[in-house]
Amino acid sequence: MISDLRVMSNDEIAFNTYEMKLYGPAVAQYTMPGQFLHLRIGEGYEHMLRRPISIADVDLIRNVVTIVYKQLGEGTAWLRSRKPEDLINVLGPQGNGFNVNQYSQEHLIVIGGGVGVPPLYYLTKQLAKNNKVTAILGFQDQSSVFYEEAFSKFSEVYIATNDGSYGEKGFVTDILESQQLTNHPYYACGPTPMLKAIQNKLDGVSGYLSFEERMGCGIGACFACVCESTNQQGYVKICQDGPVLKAREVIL
Amino acid sequence: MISDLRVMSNDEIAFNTYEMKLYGPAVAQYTMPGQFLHLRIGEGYEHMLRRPISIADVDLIRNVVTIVYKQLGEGTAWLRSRKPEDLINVLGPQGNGFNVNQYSQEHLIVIGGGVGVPPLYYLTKQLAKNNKVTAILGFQDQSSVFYEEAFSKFSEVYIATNDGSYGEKGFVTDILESQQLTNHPYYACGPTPMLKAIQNKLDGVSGYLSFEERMGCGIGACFACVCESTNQQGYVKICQDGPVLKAREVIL
Amino acid sequence: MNLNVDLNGLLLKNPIMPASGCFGFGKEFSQFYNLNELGAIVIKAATGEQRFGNPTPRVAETSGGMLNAIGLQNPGVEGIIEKELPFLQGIDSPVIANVAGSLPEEYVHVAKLLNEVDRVDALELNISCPNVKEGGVQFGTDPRQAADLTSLVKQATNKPIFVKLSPNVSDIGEIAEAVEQAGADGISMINTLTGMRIDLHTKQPIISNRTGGLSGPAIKPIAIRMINEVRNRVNLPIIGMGGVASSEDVLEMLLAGADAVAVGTANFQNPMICKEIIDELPQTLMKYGFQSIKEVRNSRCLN
Amino acid sequence: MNLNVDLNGLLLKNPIMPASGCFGFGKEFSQFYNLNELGAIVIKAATGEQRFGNPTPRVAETSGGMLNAIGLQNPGVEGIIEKELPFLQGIDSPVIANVAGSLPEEYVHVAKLLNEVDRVDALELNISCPNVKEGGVQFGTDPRQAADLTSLVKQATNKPIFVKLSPNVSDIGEIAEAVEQAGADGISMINTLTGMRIDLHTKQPIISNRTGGLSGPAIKPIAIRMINEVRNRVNLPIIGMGGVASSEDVLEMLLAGADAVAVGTANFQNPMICKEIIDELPQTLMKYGFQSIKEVRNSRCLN
Ligand SMILES: Cc1cc2nc3c(=O)[nH]c(=O)nc-3n(C[C@H](O)[C@H](O)[C@H](O)COP(=O)(O)OP(=O)(O)OC[C@H]3O[C@@H](n4cnc5c(N)ncnc54)[C@H](O)[C@@H]3O)c2cc1C
Ligand SMILES: Cc1cc2nc3c(=O)[nH]c(=O)nc-3n(C[C@H](O)[C@H](O)[C@H](O)COP(=O)(O)OP(=O)(O)OC[C@H]3O[C@@H](n4cnc5c(N)ncnc54)[C@H](O)[C@@H]3O)c2cc1C
Ligand SMILES: Cc1cc2nc3c(=O)[nH]c(=O)nc-3n(C[C@H](O)[C@H](O)[C@H](O)COP(=O)(O)O)c2cc1C
Ligand SMILES: Cc1cc2nc3c(=O)[nH]c(=O)nc-3n(C[C@H](O)[C@H](O)[C@H](O)COP(=O)(O)O)c2cc1C
Ligand code: FES
Ligand code: FES
Repeated sequence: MISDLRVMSNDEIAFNTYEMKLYGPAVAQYTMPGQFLHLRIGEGYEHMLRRPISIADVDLIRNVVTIVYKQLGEGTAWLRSRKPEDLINVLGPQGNGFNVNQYSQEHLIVIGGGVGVPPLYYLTKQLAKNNKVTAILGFQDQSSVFYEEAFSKFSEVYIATNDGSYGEKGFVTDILESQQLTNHPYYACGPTPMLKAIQNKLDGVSGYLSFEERMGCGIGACFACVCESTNQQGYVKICQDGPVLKAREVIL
Repeated sequence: MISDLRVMSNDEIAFNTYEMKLYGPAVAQYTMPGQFLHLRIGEGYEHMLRRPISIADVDLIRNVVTIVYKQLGEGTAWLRSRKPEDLINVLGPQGNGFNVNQYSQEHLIVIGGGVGVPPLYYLTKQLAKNNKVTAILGFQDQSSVFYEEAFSKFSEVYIATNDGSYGEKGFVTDILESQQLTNHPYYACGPTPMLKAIQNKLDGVSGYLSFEERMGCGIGACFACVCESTNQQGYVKICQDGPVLKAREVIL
Repeated sequence: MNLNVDLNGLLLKNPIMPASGCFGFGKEFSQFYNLNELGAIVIKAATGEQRFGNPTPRVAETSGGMLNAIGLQNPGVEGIIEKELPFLQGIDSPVIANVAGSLPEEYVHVAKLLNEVDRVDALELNISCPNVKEGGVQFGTDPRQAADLTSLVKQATNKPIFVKLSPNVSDIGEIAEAVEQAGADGISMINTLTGMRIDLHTKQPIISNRTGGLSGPAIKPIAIRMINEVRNRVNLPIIGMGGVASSEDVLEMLLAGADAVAVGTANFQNPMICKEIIDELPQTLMKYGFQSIKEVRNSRCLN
Repeated sequence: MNLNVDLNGLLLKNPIMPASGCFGFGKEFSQFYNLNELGAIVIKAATGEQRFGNPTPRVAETSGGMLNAIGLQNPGVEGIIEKELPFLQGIDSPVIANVAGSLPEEYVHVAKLLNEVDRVDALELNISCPNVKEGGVQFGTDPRQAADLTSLVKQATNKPIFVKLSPNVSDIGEIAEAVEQAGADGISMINTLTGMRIDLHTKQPIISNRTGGLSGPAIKPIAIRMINEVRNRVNLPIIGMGGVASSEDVLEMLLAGADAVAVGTANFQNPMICKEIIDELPQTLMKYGFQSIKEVRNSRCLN
């Protein structure tokens, strides 16, 4: 689905990290956490590729979607310069999100790193309806931390920072260890090295990972975002079969 | 000189024709009618070429410059979409303008066609201080007419439209003829066929023409805007030697 | 307005089609519009066996364009026939199958199998893929090899063959003449220009294949020039492509000498683009004084 | 940070210079900044006699770039020596004179006259201008002719010669190797890609020469690829160019294998660009972990 959503707000919530709220009738379809929006960048033809950004939260009553993004290159710089009332052309929701109905009355772990944290927020809100959730969120340093309070409304929260300037010093995997949380079904999103470390540490435990890959079309047509897989055809498309996949489905 | 000017207003004043007011300290330098501003278009690299637009009026007290442009292609479409408070990067004032001190107590004719009319307004205001000015302005049709009232404050005004929907039916040269204005020093700006017709009709009369040519640098460095000339080196650069040139200096 | 075009016997209801590799096998785009709207459907390259393509990253953005090095990932010609073509069964627009390979024998093998499939109306011989180590582009840079491959494949099939030319050559007209003489039914042009970007953080090429094919509006002036050059030297119908993103671009390409126009990269920016262009085309032609595609042909900008 | 570079004996205080034809003879840009800031100054092409160039329009905009067909308008080598070079007398940055011609004899003639001028520190042999009927690009598409011209000119001058390569070729590495063997002191690359645009109103090419040279950010990925290809085959210093518009672009080109970088089209969008890039370069290098130009060289992205 393609639609123009209207910017409501666009605020820095941590170092170089922005939270944008957008509204429009299309948001009514954004029900599955883990899906992403494929955002058109700029006007004219300078930016031919859209940018994938995860859904961080949805208010289905007011038709407002929240995204959280880190400013890295030209595309996210353009997002940052959007002002309230501006329109952004959105393709989505795309891809395969997190299955939230698989568990109930379970203790579930959500593990996020950096800009992998946002999609876990919408997920946690939904999981927490029927489960106990523990969130382990990793950031570079204190200035990068966001959404701790938001998560704490629905879950127990542990923060790790690389330099120890906030929360525990180290990686999310250190917290899994120190808090003895290595036996619960998990949901993880973050940079590939983090996903790898989690896959190793939680080998044998049932889990879902959300992957990143550079995308062309974002709809499954161009084969840009292919990852090697243990499935029958030997590969998955992150934009269509993913971004969320079973932990052992992808060969990292 | 390069400076960012701030948009004050940007209004449609005739069919597809917009008047934009910009302000900034740099405007203090915009004293010579006939010079142009070389405007940067868009952000990033989609538009590598600036667009030349004439100075239509200057308020030296409030540092406000007025330009009038017709929306034709992508560059002028971008101008049209500018809103108050936006900044536009301006290179200028560029080129050689109209000499306003050559005459006094004379009856002078200014002849403009379409978007050739704007620079003549700032010129007329200055010429009228010491001279009698008659303005002959040609437009496609009634909907394209602008600035008639503005000119009438400083000059006698005749309007010609191609289809006769307003003023006299025909070309500016028809008015020169019908009003017997073929013996006065003149200043003309408009499409090349109009300039040619004027050069023919007013052969032998002292006059200045303002020319248009596609430009690269706009500062005299790239040789994009060269016209054949009767001068010694055999050519002029419109951006540097022009846009205003003596009537017989250029071979049309 | 009647937008029909006749490409040497291949009839299209309008001159617009997606470019190979940018539209998969059609299924994903059918959620955005009815594929019957399209003049034709060009599907992703088929090779003899299944291919897994290059390591990722396979795409990178550039100013006004993108690089890609997918590396001809596809389920193989038999996989395409069994799993992908059935979806297009109900569509009445012609299907053009893009044929690739490492050796001439592979092209011939693929062409033979596709020749048996009713749902395939024409073949596009991809002698210009810059993203695979063997085959592909080398056939497209040498007139002799291009001609030999064309006649070999021509013998293997009854379907019309469009030979897809590489722009990474000194003289594209020479290649076009060679494949015309070798019996091609038409020409597709241009494929991507070989390009590269380096990631300043890692100091390595962004595309893991090092180089990739440059496409998008950035290359349109090169496409227009090459199409015009070939139009002036060859009589075959030309499917033009390279940076088309609007109905104005289509008109420009038709005036340069194309008979039909394919849209590639622009599908990624706007998945609706082919349908939007088709809808706008009559208005755009009229705006510039044309009452028909035929009138555009008569105004072609020839030498 | 020390930004010095040594191009085979030609010493620059920093690797940034304007590209030939985009900076005239320097005078106009001296109103924006002190030309002593520049690593070098490359002036507009000199031919044997004065040339008036092509009819206008000579430029057109394209997505992320532009077409130009100036047609080597210049006052002739003697005119340049008499009227243009004196202005650069007070500047301490080296001046590189761009040499063009229709026949080898014309190149030699121009080179001989420039050889006598102290203010000229090096020659750039333009064998790649796509906008003139004779000479120019044909020398740049055939390795043999490129080599022959290089050695002829080399014999006519003591100044270092940078041969400027055309990207409109199938194999640019082959040309680079040929001119290296013929005695070139360095390579400049890339010149413009031949392109075309058609005016939808007039149905004629926008550029009155029909085709023009495509430059600007649109071509940067092609320039990066070609520079990297040549870097992997040739040891000469390379002055890289093609679409550079920021200090990041400069770093990308250095990592691809260039030793210095020229900025062309971007001067039109922003006349201050060369100075801005020079000012930002140290910060940009540091941002990506480099303490010197030498460290960048050591991180070059070789095969
Ligand atoms: C499914 C998915 C969900 C994502 N969700 C978020 C999110 O919620 N918040 C957030 O900050 N980031 C998210 N990302 C990463 C985000 O897409 C990139 O940071 C962003 O595209 C960078 O664009 P840019 O123009 O600023 O950077 P540039 O480096 O200028 O981008 C150039 C090109 O590379 C691509 N690219 C660069 N980095 C990445 C990356 N890490 N992943 C995929 N493509 C990349 C861009 O899309 C673009 O095509 C997500 C990525 C994916 C695949
Ligand atoms: C000295 C001078 C003063 C001018 N003053 C005015 C003015 O006051 N008001 C006004 O409406 N127009 C004026 N013009 C014309 C104006 O520059 C063009 O209409 C404008 O550049 C079109 O840009 P575009 O992007 O909308 O059109 P496009 O056709 O998309 O432009 C593409 C390219 O062609 C160039 N171009 C197109 N038409 C012209 C033209 N007629 N002259 C020069 N370059 C052109 C553009 O600058 C651009 O580089 C002036 C031109 C010159 C040379
Ligand atoms: C992601 C991608 C994949 C492509 N795959 C193929 C392919 O399989 N076969 C082929 O002949 N061309 C392929 N191409 C080239 C396009 O068909 C087209 O020739 C080129 O992209 C220029 O058109 P554009 O600028 O509209 O994209 C591919 C292009 C892209 C961007
Ligand atoms: C208007 C213009 C004029 C040019 N004139 C010359 C020239 O006289 N000699 C030459 O070798 N290259 C000439 N070039 C090519 C540039 O020097 C440069 O190689 C090319 O534009 C690519 O760099 P860019 O993308 O930074 O512009 C010219 C380019 C432009 C845009
Ligand atoms: S991005 Fe095109 S298939 Fe995934
Ligand atoms: S526009 Fe460059 S010299 Fe006039």
